[in-house]
Amino acid sequence: MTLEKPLSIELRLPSKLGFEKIAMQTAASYATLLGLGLDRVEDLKTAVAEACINAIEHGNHGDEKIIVGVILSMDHERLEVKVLDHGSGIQHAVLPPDIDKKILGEEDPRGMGMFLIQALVDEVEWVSNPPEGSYARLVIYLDREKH
Amino acid sequence: MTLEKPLSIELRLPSKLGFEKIAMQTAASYATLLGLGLDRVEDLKTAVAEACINAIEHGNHGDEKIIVGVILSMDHERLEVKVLDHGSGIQHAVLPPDIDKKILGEEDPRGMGMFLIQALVDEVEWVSNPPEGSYARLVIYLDREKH
Amino acid sequence: MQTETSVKVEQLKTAAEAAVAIIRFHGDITSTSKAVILDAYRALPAGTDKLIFDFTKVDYLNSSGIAILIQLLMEAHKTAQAVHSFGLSAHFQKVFAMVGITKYTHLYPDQAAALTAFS
Amino acid sequence: MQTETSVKVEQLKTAAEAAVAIIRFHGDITSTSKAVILDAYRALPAGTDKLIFDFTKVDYLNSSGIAILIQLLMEAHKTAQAVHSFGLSAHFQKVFAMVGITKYTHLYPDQAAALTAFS
Ligand SMILES: Nc1ncnc2c1ncn2[C@@H]1O[C@H](COP(=O)(O)OP(=O)(O)O)[C@@H](O)[C@H]1O
Ligand SMILES: Nc1ncnc2c1ncn2[C@@H]1O[C@H](COP(=O)(O)OP(=O)(O)O)[C@@H](O)[C@H]1O
Repeated sequence: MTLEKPLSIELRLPSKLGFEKIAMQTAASYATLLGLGLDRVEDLKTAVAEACINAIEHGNHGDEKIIVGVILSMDHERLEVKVLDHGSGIQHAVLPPDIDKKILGEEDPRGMGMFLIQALVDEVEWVSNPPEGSYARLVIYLDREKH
Repeated sequence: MTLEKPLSIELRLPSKLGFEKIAMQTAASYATLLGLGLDRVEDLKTAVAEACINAIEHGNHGDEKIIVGVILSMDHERLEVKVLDHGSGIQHAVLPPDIDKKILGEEDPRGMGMFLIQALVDEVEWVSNPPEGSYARLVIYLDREKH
Repeated sequence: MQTETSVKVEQLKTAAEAAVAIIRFHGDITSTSKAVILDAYRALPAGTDKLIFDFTKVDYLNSSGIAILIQLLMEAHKTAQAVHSFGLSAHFQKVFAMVGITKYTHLYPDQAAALTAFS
Repeated sequence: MQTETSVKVEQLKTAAEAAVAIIRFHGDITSTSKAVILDAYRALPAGTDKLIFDFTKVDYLNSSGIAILIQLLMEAHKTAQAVHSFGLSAHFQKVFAMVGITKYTHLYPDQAAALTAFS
Protein backbone atom coordinates (compact mmCIF):
# COMPACT_ATOMS: atom_id res chain seq x y z
CA MET A 1 0.00 0.00 0.00
CA THR A 2 1.56 3.24 -1.09
CA LEU A 3 0.22 6.66 -1.93
CA GLU A 4 -0.10 7.95 -5.48
CA LYS A 5 2.28 10.86 -4.81
CA PRO A 6 4.62 11.80 -1.95
CA LEU A 7 2.77 13.37 0.98
CA SER A 8 -0.59 13.00 -0.69
CA ILE A 9 -3.63 11.89 1.27
CA GLU A 10 -6.76 10.03 0.23
CA LEU A 11 -10.28 10.06 1.56
CA ARG A 12 -13.13 7.71 0.63
CA LEU A 13 -16.70 8.71 1.41
CA PRO A 14 -20.14 7.18 0.87
CA SER A 15 -22.31 8.96 -1.72
CA LYS A 16 -24.56 10.68 0.75
CA LEU A 17 -25.21 14.40 0.89
CA GLY A 18 -23.69 15.90 4.02
CA PHE A 19 -20.47 13.87 3.72
CA GLU A 20 -19.02 16.61 1.51
CA LYS A 21 -18.57 18.52 4.78
CA ILE A 22 -16.00 15.92 5.84
CA ALA A 23 -14.10 16.31 2.56
CA MET A 24 -14.19 20.06 3.06
CA GLN A 25 -12.67 19.84 6.57
CA THR A 26 -10.10 17.25 5.55
CA ALA A 27 -9.01 19.41 2.62
CA ALA A 28 -8.86 22.45 4.88
CA SER A 29 -6.67 20.75 7.44
CA TYR A 30 -4.38 19.29 4.75
CA ALA A 31 -3.96 22.72 3.15
CA THR A 32 -3.42 24.41 6.51
CA LEU A 33 -0.81 21.84 7.56
CA LEU A 34 1.07 22.50 4.33
CA GLY A 35 0.90 26.26 4.72
CA LEU A 36 -1.88 27.54 2.45
CA GLY A 37 -3.21 30.93 3.58
CA LEU A 38 -6.58 31.28 5.26
CA ASP A 39 -8.46 32.97 2.40
CA ARG A 40 -7.33 30.38 -0.16
CA VAL A 41 -8.34 27.64 2.30
CA GLU A 42 -11.88 29.08 2.21
CA ASP A 43 -11.85 28.98 -1.62
CA LEU A 44 -10.63 25.39 -1.48
CA LYS A 45 -13.33 24.37 1.01
CA THR A 46 -16.19 25.64 -1.13
CA ALA A 47 -14.71 24.21 -4.34
CA VAL A 48 -14.11 20.77 -2.79
CA ALA A 49 -17.59 20.72 -1.26
CA GLU A 50 -19.21 21.55 -4.63
CA ALA A 51 -17.16 18.93 -6.48
CA CYS A 52 -18.12 16.30 -3.89
CA ILE A 53 -21.81 17.25 -4.04
CA ASN A 54 -21.71 16.77 -7.83
CA ALA A 55 -19.90 13.43 -7.48
CA ILE A 56 -22.49 12.28 -4.91
CA GLU A 57 -25.59 13.52 -6.75
CA HIS A 58 -24.76 13.35 -10.44
CA GLY A 59 -21.82 10.93 -10.66
CA ASN A 60 -22.96 8.27 -8.18
CA HIS A 61 -26.69 9.12 -8.11
CA GLY A 62 -26.76 9.20 -4.33
CA ASP A 63 -26.08 5.47 -3.99
CA GLU A 64 -24.59 5.32 -0.48
CA LYS A 65 -22.74 2.10 -1.25
CA ILE A 66 -20.69 3.77 -3.98
CA ILE A 67 -17.57 5.66 -3.03
CA VAL A 68 -16.55 9.22 -3.72
CA GLY A 69 -12.76 9.45 -3.66
CA VAL A 70 -10.83 12.57 -2.76
CA ILE A 71 -7.07 12.70 -3.39
CA LEU A 72 -5.12 15.70 -2.14
CA SER A 73 -1.53 16.34 -3.13
CA MET A 74 0.85 19.24 -3.12
CA ASP A 75 4.24 20.32 -4.40
CA HIS A 76 6.15 23.59 -4.18
CA GLU A 77 3.86 25.30 -6.66
CA ARG A 78 0.38 23.86 -6.40
CA LEU A 79 -2.18 22.09 -4.32
CA GLU A 80 -4.19 19.57 -6.34
CA VAL A 81 -7.46 17.87 -5.48
CA LYS A 82 -9.03 15.06 -7.49
CA VAL A 83 -12.66 14.22 -6.72
CA LEU A 84 -13.53 10.84 -8.25
CA ASP A 85 -16.92 9.27 -8.88
CA HIS A 86 -18.20 6.26 -10.82
CA GLY A 87 -20.39 8.10 -13.31
CA SER A 88 -19.84 8.89 -16.95
CA GLY A 89 -18.72 12.46 -16.41
CA ILE A 90 -19.68 15.80 -17.84
CA GLN A 91 -20.19 16.46 -21.50
CA HIS A 92 -20.97 20.18 -21.43
CA ALA A 93 -19.22 23.46 -20.73
CA VAL A 94 -19.51 25.47 -17.54
CA LEU A 95 -22.36 27.96 -17.76
CA PRO A 96 -22.04 31.16 -15.74
CA PRO A 97 -25.31 31.86 -13.91
CA ASP A 98 -27.46 34.70 -15.24
CA ILE A 99 -28.86 36.17 -12.07
CA ASP A 100 -31.47 38.34 -13.83
CA LYS A 101 -32.89 35.30 -15.61
CA LYS A 102 -32.92 33.34 -12.38
CA ILE A 103 -34.79 36.12 -10.56
CA LEU A 104 -37.31 36.32 -13.40
CA GLY A 105 -37.80 32.54 -13.30
CA GLU A 106 -36.33 32.09 -16.79
CA GLU A 107 -33.41 29.95 -15.55
CA ASP A 108 -33.22 27.17 -12.92
CA PRO A 109 -32.17 28.77 -9.59
CA ARG A 110 -29.68 25.86 -9.25
CA GLY A 111 -26.75 25.05 -11.52
CA MET A 112 -23.98 27.12 -9.91
CA GLY A 113 -21.67 24.41 -8.59
CA MET A 114 -19.33 24.07 -11.56
CA PHE A 115 -19.28 27.83 -12.04
CA LEU A 116 -18.25 28.39 -8.42
CA ILE A 117 -15.53 25.74 -8.62
CA GLN A 118 -14.11 27.38 -11.74
CA ALA A 119 -14.30 30.85 -10.19
CA LEU A 120 -12.62 29.84 -6.91
CA VAL A 121 -9.67 27.71 -8.03
CA ASP A 122 -6.82 28.51 -10.42
CA GLU A 123 -7.29 25.51 -12.73
CA VAL A 124 -10.03 22.94 -13.15
CA GLU A 125 -10.68 20.10 -15.52
CA TRP A 126 -13.42 17.48 -15.65
CA VAL A 127 -12.19 14.16 -17.01
CA SER A 128 -14.43 11.28 -18.14
CA ASN A 129 -12.80 7.93 -17.95
CA PRO A 130 -15.46 5.21 -18.31
CA PRO A 131 -15.86 2.49 -17.24
CA GLU A 132 -13.55 3.41 -14.37
CA GLY A 133 -15.32 6.64 -13.61
CA SER A 134 -14.78 10.35 -13.83
CA TYR A 135 -13.07 13.02 -11.87
CA ALA A 136 -12.81 16.73 -11.34
CA ARG A 137 -9.24 17.96 -10.88
CA LEU A 138 -8.87 21.28 -9.06
CA VAL A 139 -5.60 23.18 -8.67
CA ILE A 140 -4.73 26.10 -6.43
CA TYR A 141 -1.42 27.90 -7.01
CA LEU A 142 0.63 28.59 -3.93
CA ASP A 143 2.41 31.69 -5.17
CA ARG A 144 -0.66 33.92 -5.29
CA GLU A 145 0.20 34.73 -1.70
CA LYS A 146 2.71 34.11 1.01
CA HIS A 147 1.31 33.80 4.51
CA MET B 1 -14.98 0.02 -4.91
CA THR B 2 -17.21 -0.20 -1.87
CA LEU B 3 -16.78 0.70 1.77
CA GLU B 4 -16.20 -1.85 4.51
CA LYS B 5 -19.40 -0.85 6.34
CA PRO B 6 -22.39 1.37 5.49
CA LEU B 7 -21.64 5.06 5.95
CA SER B 8 -18.06 4.43 6.96
CA ILE B 9 -15.24 6.61 5.70
CA GLU B 10 -11.57 5.90 5.09
CA LEU B 11 -8.53 8.11 5.19
CA ARG B 12 -5.00 7.23 4.05
CA LEU B 13 -2.08 9.32 5.27
CA PRO B 14 1.69 9.26 4.79
CA SER B 15 3.70 8.28 7.87
CA LYS B 16 4.87 11.76 8.73
CA LEU B 17 4.38 13.46 12.08
CA GLY B 18 1.91 16.33 11.74
CA PHE B 19 -0.45 14.38 9.50
CA GLU B 20 -2.19 13.04 12.60
CA LYS B 21 -3.79 16.50 12.78
CA ILE B 22 -5.64 15.73 9.55
CA ALA B 23 -6.93 12.44 10.96
CA MET B 24 -8.01 14.32 14.06
CA GLN B 25 -10.02 16.88 12.07
CA THR B 26 -11.51 14.27 9.75
CA ALA B 27 -12.62 12.18 12.73
CA ALA B 28 -14.07 15.28 14.40
CA SER B 29 -16.09 16.26 11.37
CA TYR B 30 -17.33 12.67 10.83
CA ALA B 31 -18.42 12.42 14.47
CA THR B 32 -20.04 15.86 14.41
CA LEU B 33 -21.93 15.07 11.21
CA LEU B 34 -23.29 11.93 12.84
CA GLY B 35 -24.31 13.73 16.00
CA LEU B 36 -21.63 13.03 18.64
CA GLY B 37 -21.59 15.67 21.38
CA LEU B 38 -18.83 18.25 21.59
CA ASP B 39 -17.03 16.92 24.68
CA ARG B 40 -16.85 13.38 23.29
CA VAL B 41 -15.56 14.81 20.00
CA GLU B 42 -12.64 16.28 21.98
CA ASP B 43 -11.93 12.86 23.54
CA LEU B 44 -12.06 11.29 20.09
CA LYS B 45 -9.69 13.88 18.60
CA THR B 46 -6.98 13.30 21.19
CA ALA B 47 -7.36 9.50 21.05
CA VAL B 48 -7.22 9.41 17.23
CA ALA B 49 -4.21 11.74 17.16
CA GLU B 50 -2.31 9.55 19.66
CA ALA B 51 -3.14 6.35 17.78
CA CYS B 52 -1.95 7.92 14.52
CA ILE B 53 1.27 9.20 16.11
CA ASN B 54 2.02 5.66 17.30
CA ALA B 55 1.22 4.19 13.88
CA ILE B 56 3.49 6.78 12.23
CA GLU B 57 6.39 6.50 14.71
CA HIS B 58 6.35 2.95 15.99
CA GLY B 59 4.32 1.00 13.41
CA ASN B 60 5.70 2.52 10.22
CA HIS B 61 8.95 3.97 11.62
CA GLY B 62 8.28 7.35 10.05
CA ASP B 63 8.67 6.07 6.49
CA GLU B 64 6.67 8.67 4.55
CA LYS B 65 6.01 6.25 1.72
CA ILE B 66 4.10 3.87 3.99
CA ILE B 67 0.44 4.53 4.67
CA VAL B 68 -1.42 4.95 7.91
CA GLY B 69 -5.05 4.00 7.38
CA VAL B 70 -7.94 5.40 9.39
CA ILE B 71 -11.40 3.81 9.07
CA LEU B 72 -14.31 5.47 10.81
CA SER B 73 -17.70 3.79 11.13
CA MET B 74 -20.77 4.22 13.25
CA ASP B 75 -24.04 2.50 14.12
CA HIS B 76 -26.80 3.39 16.57
CA GLU B 77 -24.70 2.52 19.57
CA ARG B 78 -21.07 3.20 18.84
CA LEU B 79 -18.53 5.11 16.84
CA GLU B 80 -15.54 2.96 15.87
CA VAL B 81 -12.13 4.02 14.61
CA LYS B 82 -9.48 1.67 13.31
CA VAL B 83 -5.97 3.06 12.91
CA LEU B 84 -3.90 0.71 10.76
CA ASP B 85 -0.15 0.52 10.27
CA HIS B 86 2.28 -1.93 8.71
CA GLY B 87 4.26 -2.80 11.80
CA SER B 88 4.19 -5.87 13.99
CA GLY B 89 2.02 -4.38 16.70
CA ILE B 90 2.22 -4.13 20.45
CA GLN B 91 3.17 -6.98 22.73
CA HIS B 92 2.82 -5.28 26.11
CA ALA B 93 0.10 -3.94 28.37
CA VAL B 94 -0.79 -0.28 28.80
CA LEU B 95 1.23 1.28 31.59
CA PRO B 96 -0.36 4.18 33.47
CA PRO B 97 2.17 6.98 33.90
CA ASP B 98 3.62 7.48 37.37
CA ILE B 99 3.92 11.24 37.55
CA ASP B 100 6.05 11.25 40.70
CA LYS B 101 8.61 8.95 39.08
CA LYS B 102 8.60 11.08 35.93
CA ILE B 103 9.21 14.25 37.94
CA LEU B 104 12.05 12.55 39.82
CA GLY B 105 13.59 11.37 36.53
CA GLU B 106 12.98 7.70 37.40
CA GLU B 107 10.63 7.15 34.43
CA ASP B 108 10.75 8.38 30.80
CA PRO B 109 8.69 11.59 30.57
CA ARG B 110 7.14 10.09 27.40
CA GLY B 111 5.00 6.95 27.13
CA MET B 112 1.53 8.35 27.76
CA GLY B 113 -0.12 7.84 24.36
CA MET B 114 -1.65 4.41 24.91
CA PHE B 115 -2.67 5.37 28.43
CA LEU B 116 -4.50 8.47 27.16
CA ILE B 117 -6.25 6.54 24.41
CA GLN B 118 -7.48 4.00 26.93
CA ALA B 119 -8.58 6.71 29.36
CA LEU B 120 -10.48 8.74 26.74
CA VAL B 121 -12.43 6.11 24.80
CA ASP B 122 -14.89 3.47 26.02
CA GLU B 123 -13.17 0.45 24.45
CA VAL B 124 -9.77 -0.07 22.89
CA GLU B 125 -7.89 -3.06 21.55
CA TRP B 126 -4.55 -3.39 19.80
CA VAL B 127 -4.48 -6.16 17.24
CA SER B 128 -1.35 -7.56 15.60
CA ASN B 129 -1.96 -9.12 12.26
CA PRO B 130 1.38 -9.70 10.52
CA PRO B 131 2.35 -9.68 7.72
CA GLU B 132 -0.62 -7.44 6.85
CA GLY B 133 -0.01 -5.07 9.72
CA SER B 134 -1.54 -4.04 12.99
CA TYR B 135 -4.28 -1.80 14.17
CA ALA B 136 -5.70 0.00 17.15
CA ARG B 137 -9.49 -0.19 17.37
CA LEU B 138 -11.14 2.55 19.43
CA VAL B 139 -14.82 2.66 20.34
CA ILE B 140 -16.90 5.48 21.76
CA TYR B 141 -20.43 4.69 23.00
CA LEU B 142 -23.12 7.09 21.88
CA ASP B 143 -25.49 6.65 24.81
CA ARG B 144 -23.23 8.25 27.40
CA GLU B 145 -24.90 11.50 26.38
CA LYS B 146 -27.56 12.97 24.13
CA HIS B 147 -26.84 16.42 22.69
CA MET C 1 -27.57 13.14 10.42
CA GLN C 2 -26.82 16.36 12.20
CA THR C 3 -27.47 18.87 9.43
CA GLU C 4 -29.96 21.16 10.96
CA THR C 5 -31.22 24.44 9.71
CA SER C 6 -33.31 26.65 11.88
CA VAL C 7 -34.73 30.02 11.13
CA LYS C 8 -35.92 32.69 13.54
CA VAL C 9 -38.12 35.56 12.41
CA GLU C 10 -38.31 38.84 14.32
CA GLN C 11 -39.94 42.20 13.73
CA LEU C 12 -37.88 45.40 13.94
CA LYS C 13 -38.62 49.08 13.36
CA THR C 14 -36.56 51.69 11.55
CA ALA C 15 -35.92 55.06 13.21
CA ALA C 16 -38.93 56.34 11.27
CA GLU C 17 -41.08 53.52 12.77
CA ALA C 18 -41.37 51.53 9.52
CA ALA C 19 -41.80 47.75 10.05
CA VAL C 20 -38.89 45.50 9.03
CA ALA C 21 -38.93 41.70 9.21
CA ILE C 22 -35.64 39.94 9.92
CA ILE C 23 -34.92 36.29 9.11
CA ARG C 24 -32.04 34.88 11.15
CA PHE C 25 -30.57 31.71 9.65
CA HIS C 26 -28.88 29.18 11.95
CA GLY C 27 -26.72 26.17 11.03
CA ASP C 28 -26.50 24.92 7.46
CA ILE C 29 -28.13 26.34 4.34
CA THR C 30 -28.25 23.39 1.91
CA SER C 31 -30.80 21.44 -0.12
CA THR C 32 -32.24 19.95 3.08
CA SER C 33 -33.06 23.45 4.38
CA LYS C 34 -35.56 24.27 1.64
CA ALA C 35 -38.87 23.61 3.44
CA VAL C 36 -37.80 25.30 6.69
CA ILE C 37 -36.65 28.42 4.88
CA LEU C 38 -39.53 28.75 2.42
CA ASP C 39 -42.08 28.11 5.19
CA ALA C 40 -40.58 30.87 7.35
CA TYR C 41 -40.54 33.26 4.42
CA ARG C 42 -44.13 32.52 3.44
CA ALA C 43 -45.34 32.98 7.01
CA LEU C 44 -44.15 36.61 7.07
CA PRO C 45 -46.99 39.07 7.83
CA ALA C 46 -48.85 40.19 4.68
CA GLY C 47 -47.59 43.56 3.51
CA THR C 48 -43.98 43.03 4.64
CA ASP C 49 -42.01 45.24 2.28
CA LYS C 50 -38.70 45.48 4.11
CA LEU C 51 -36.70 42.37 4.93
CA ILE C 52 -33.28 41.62 6.43
CA PHE C 53 -31.34 38.33 6.17
CA ASP C 54 -29.01 37.65 9.10
CA PHE C 55 -26.26 35.16 8.17
CA THR C 56 -24.21 35.57 11.36
CA LYS C 57 -24.96 32.05 12.66
CA VAL C 58 -24.59 30.16 9.38
CA ASP C 59 -21.96 27.42 9.57
CA TYR C 60 -22.13 26.02 6.05
CA LEU C 61 -23.65 27.38 2.86
CA ASN C 62 -23.42 25.61 -0.50
CA SER C 63 -24.70 26.22 -4.03
CA SER C 64 -28.01 24.47 -3.32
CA GLY C 65 -28.44 26.76 -0.34
CA ILE C 66 -27.69 29.78 -2.50
CA ALA C 67 -30.35 28.51 -4.93
CA ILE C 68 -32.90 28.61 -2.09
CA LEU C 69 -31.89 32.19 -1.28
CA ILE C 70 -32.35 33.05 -4.96
CA GLN C 71 -35.88 31.63 -4.73
CA LEU C 72 -36.61 33.94 -1.81
CA LEU C 73 -35.16 36.89 -3.72
CA MET C 74 -37.32 35.92 -6.70
CA GLU C 75 -40.48 36.02 -4.60
CA ALA C 76 -39.30 39.26 -2.96
CA HIS C 77 -38.69 40.76 -6.39
CA LYS C 78 -42.24 39.88 -7.51
CA THR C 79 -43.79 41.70 -4.55
CA ALA C 80 -41.30 44.58 -4.61
CA GLN C 81 -39.86 43.73 -1.18
CA ALA C 82 -36.46 45.23 -0.44
CA VAL C 83 -33.97 42.73 1.05
CA HIS C 84 -30.80 43.71 2.97
CA SER C 85 -28.25 41.18 4.26
CA PHE C 86 -25.52 41.10 6.88
CA GLY C 87 -23.31 38.65 8.77
CA LEU C 88 -21.58 36.95 5.82
CA SER C 89 -17.89 36.10 6.08
CA ALA C 90 -15.51 37.80 3.63
CA HIS C 91 -15.42 34.55 1.65
CA PHE C 92 -19.19 34.34 1.23
CA GLN C 93 -19.45 38.05 0.44
CA LYS C 94 -17.14 37.22 -2.47
CA VAL C 95 -19.19 34.16 -3.46
CA PHE C 96 -22.43 36.21 -3.40
CA ALA C 97 -20.80 38.78 -5.67
CA MET C 98 -19.51 36.07 -8.06
CA VAL C 99 -22.98 34.60 -8.43
CA GLY C 100 -24.46 38.06 -8.85
CA ILE C 101 -27.06 37.99 -6.09
CA THR C 102 -25.60 41.13 -4.54
CA LYS C 103 -27.62 42.83 -7.28
CA TYR C 104 -30.80 41.73 -5.46
CA THR C 105 -29.69 41.97 -1.85
CA HIS C 106 -27.20 44.58 -0.71
CA LEU C 107 -24.67 43.40 1.92
CA TYR C 108 -24.13 45.46 5.09
CA PRO C 109 -21.50 45.03 7.77
CA ASP C 110 -24.02 44.59 10.61
CA GLN C 111 -27.68 44.72 11.62
CA ALA C 112 -27.63 48.42 12.50
CA ALA C 113 -26.27 49.33 9.06
CA ALA C 114 -28.79 47.07 7.29
CA LEU C 115 -31.63 48.67 9.25
CA THR C 116 -30.45 52.25 8.85
CA ALA C 117 -30.19 51.75 5.09
CA PHE C 118 -34.00 51.40 4.95
CA SER C 119 -34.44 55.00 6.14
CA MET D 1 5.16 22.06 7.18
CA GLN D 2 3.23 24.60 9.15
CA THR D 3 3.63 23.32 12.69
CA GLU D 4 5.02 26.23 14.54
CA THR D 5 5.48 26.73 18.21
CA SER D 6 6.40 30.05 19.60
CA VAL D 7 6.92 31.07 23.16
CA LYS D 8 6.82 34.51 24.70
CA VAL D 9 8.27 35.24 28.11
CA GLU D 10 7.16 38.19 30.23
CA GLN D 11 7.82 39.41 33.72
CA LEU D 12 4.94 40.21 36.08
CA LYS D 13 4.66 41.29 39.70
CA THR D 14 2.32 40.06 42.42
CA ALA D 15 0.42 42.60 44.56
CA ALA D 16 3.26 42.24 47.09
CA GLU D 17 5.79 43.12 44.32
CA ALA D 18 7.24 39.61 44.04
CA ALA D 19 8.64 38.80 40.57
CA VAL D 20 6.75 36.21 38.49
CA ALA D 21 7.85 34.95 35.06
CA ILE D 22 5.14 33.98 32.60
CA ILE D 23 5.67 31.68 29.61
CA ARG D 24 2.99 32.14 26.94
CA PHE D 25 2.79 29.19 24.51
CA HIS D 26 1.50 29.79 20.97
CA GLY D 27 0.51 27.24 18.31
CA ASP D 28 1.33 23.56 18.72
CA ILE D 29 3.03 21.82 21.62
CA THR D 30 4.45 18.61 20.11
CA SER D 31 7.78 16.81 19.74
CA THR D 32 8.98 19.50 17.31
CA SER D 33 8.49 22.19 19.99
CA LYS D 34 11.11 20.79 22.36
CA ALA D 35 14.06 23.09 21.59
CA VAL D 36 11.98 26.28 21.49
CA ILE D 37 10.33 25.52 24.82
CA LEU D 38 13.40 24.29 26.70
CA ASP D 39 15.46 27.24 25.42
CA ALA D 40 12.86 29.73 26.64
CA TYR D 41 12.69 28.04 30.01
CA ARG D 42 16.45 27.90 30.44
CA ALA D 43 16.79 31.57 29.52
CA LEU D 44 14.64 32.66 32.49
CA PRO D 45 16.46 35.06 34.85
CA ALA D 46 18.42 33.26 37.53
CA GLY D 47 16.51 33.11 40.79
CA THR D 48 13.06 32.88 39.17
CA ASP D 49 11.01 31.05 41.78
CA LYS D 50 7.48 31.81 40.57
CA LEU D 51 6.36 30.78 37.10
CA ILE D 52 3.08 30.84 35.14
CA PHE D 53 2.26 28.82 32.02
CA ASP D 54 -0.28 30.49 29.71
CA PHE D 55 -1.98 27.93 27.39
CA THR D 56 -4.62 30.30 25.99
CA LYS D 57 -3.15 30.36 22.48
CA VAL D 58 -2.32 26.67 22.16
CA ASP D 59 -4.05 25.04 19.16
CA TYR D 60 -2.84 21.47 19.49
CA LEU D 61 -1.22 19.61 22.36
CA ASN D 62 -0.30 15.92 22.22
CA SER D 63 1.38 13.41 24.52
CA SER D 64 4.87 14.33 23.29
CA GLY D 65 4.05 17.93 24.10
CA ILE D 66 2.89 16.94 27.57
CA ALA D 67 6.20 15.09 27.99
CA ILE D 68 8.04 18.37 27.32
CA LEU D 69 5.93 20.13 29.93
CA ILE D 70 6.79 17.34 32.36
CA GLN D 71 10.47 18.02 31.67
CA LEU D 72 9.95 21.68 32.59
CA LEU D 73 8.09 20.68 35.75
CA MET D 74 10.95 18.31 36.57
CA GLU D 75 13.50 21.11 36.34
CA ALA D 76 11.15 23.42 38.26
CA HIS D 77 10.79 20.78 40.97
CA LYS D 78 14.59 20.48 41.32
CA THR D 79 14.98 24.20 41.92
CA ALA D 80 11.78 24.52 44.03
CA GLN D 81 10.08 26.81 41.53
CA ALA D 82 6.30 27.05 41.91
CA VAL D 83 4.40 26.72 38.59
CA HIS D 84 0.80 27.85 38.05
CA SER D 85 -1.10 27.32 34.78
CA PHE D 86 -4.15 28.79 33.07
CA GLY D 87 -5.86 28.92 29.68
CA LEU D 88 -6.45 25.19 29.12
CA SER D 89 -9.73 24.04 27.58
CA ALA D 90 -12.02 21.84 29.69
CA HIS D 91 -10.80 18.85 27.67
CA PHE D 92 -7.11 19.48 28.37
CA GLN D 93 -7.79 20.25 32.03
CA LYS D 94 -9.19 16.71 32.14
CA VAL D 95 -6.18 15.29 30.26
CA PHE D 96 -3.74 17.04 32.64
CA ALA D 97 -5.61 15.53 35.59
CA MET D 98 -5.59 12.04 34.00
CA VAL D 99 -1.83 12.16 33.50
CA GLY D 100 -1.36 13.50 37.02
CA ILE D 101 0.59 16.65 36.24
CA THR D 102 -1.98 18.78 38.06
CA LYS D 103 -0.07 17.57 41.12
CA TYR D 104 2.92 19.67 39.96
CA THR D 105 1.14 22.64 38.39
CA HIS D 106 -2.15 23.89 39.72
CA LEU D 107 -4.68 25.04 37.10
CA TYR D 108 -6.34 28.44 37.42
CA PRO D 109 -9.21 29.90 35.41
CA ASP D 110 -7.24 32.95 34.24
CA GLN D 111 -4.04 34.96 34.61
CA ALA D 112 -5.32 37.09 37.47
CA ALA D 113 -6.21 34.01 39.51
CA ALA D 114 -2.87 32.34 38.75
CA LEU D 115 -1.02 35.49 39.85
CA THR D 116 -3.10 36.14 42.97
CA ALA D 117 -2.49 32.55 44.10
CA PHE D 118 1.21 33.40 44.57
CA SER D 119 0.36 35.91 47.31
N1 LIG E 1 -19.63 14.59 -11.34
C1 LIG E 1 -20.57 14.73 -12.29
N2 LIG E 1 -20.99 13.67 -13.01
C2 LIG E 1 -21.95 13.79 -13.96
N3 LIG E 1 -22.55 14.96 -14.24
C3 LIG E 1 -22.18 16.07 -13.56
C4 LIG E 1 -21.19 16.01 -12.55
N4 LIG E 1 -21.02 17.27 -12.07
C5 LIG E 1 -21.89 18.05 -12.72
N5 LIG E 1 -22.61 17.35 -13.62
C6 LIG E 1 -23.64 17.86 -14.55
O1 LIG E 1 -23.45 19.25 -14.69
C7 LIG E 1 -24.63 19.96 -14.29
C8 LIG E 1 -24.27 21.28 -13.66
O2 LIG E 1 -23.64 21.07 -12.42
P1 LIG E 1 -23.55 22.25 -11.36
O3 LIG E 1 -23.07 23.47 -12.06
O4 LIG E 1 -22.71 21.80 -10.23
O5 LIG E 1 -25.04 22.53 -10.89
P2 LIG E 1 -26.14 21.58 -10.20
O6 LIG E 1 -25.41 20.45 -9.54
O7 LIG E 1 -26.80 22.50 -9.23
O8 LIG E 1 -27.05 21.13 -11.31
C9 LIG E 1 -25.39 19.00 -13.38
O9 LIG E 1 -26.77 19.28 -13.34
C10 LIG E 1 -25.05 17.66 -14.00
O10 LIG E 1 -25.90 17.39 -15.11
N1 LIG F 1 1.30 1.15 16.49
C1 LIG F 1 2.33 0.65 17.22
N2 LIG F 1 3.17 -0.28 16.67
C2 LIG F 1 4.22 -0.79 17.37
N3 LIG F 1 4.50 -0.43 18.64
C3 LIG F 1 3.71 0.48 19.26
C4 LIG F 1 2.58 1.07 18.58
N4 LIG F 1 1.98 1.91 19.44
C5 LIG F 1 2.70 1.88 20.58
N5 LIG F 1 3.74 1.02 20.49
C6 LIG F 1 4.74 0.68 21.53
O1 LIG F 1 4.20 1.03 22.80
C7 LIG F 1 5.03 2.00 23.46
C8 LIG F 1 4.17 2.97 24.28
O2 LIG F 1 3.43 3.81 23.43
P1 LIG F 1 2.81 5.15 23.99
O3 LIG F 1 2.13 4.84 25.29
O4 LIG F 1 1.93 5.72 22.96
O5 LIG F 1 4.03 6.09 24.32
P2 LIG F 1 5.21 6.67 23.39
O6 LIG F 1 4.72 6.61 21.98
O7 LIG F 1 5.39 8.05 23.90
O8 LIG F 1 6.38 5.78 23.64
C9 LIG F 1 5.83 2.66 22.35
O9 LIG F 1 7.04 3.20 22.82
C10 LIG F 1 6.02 1.49 21.38
O10 LIG F 1 7.09 0.67 21.79
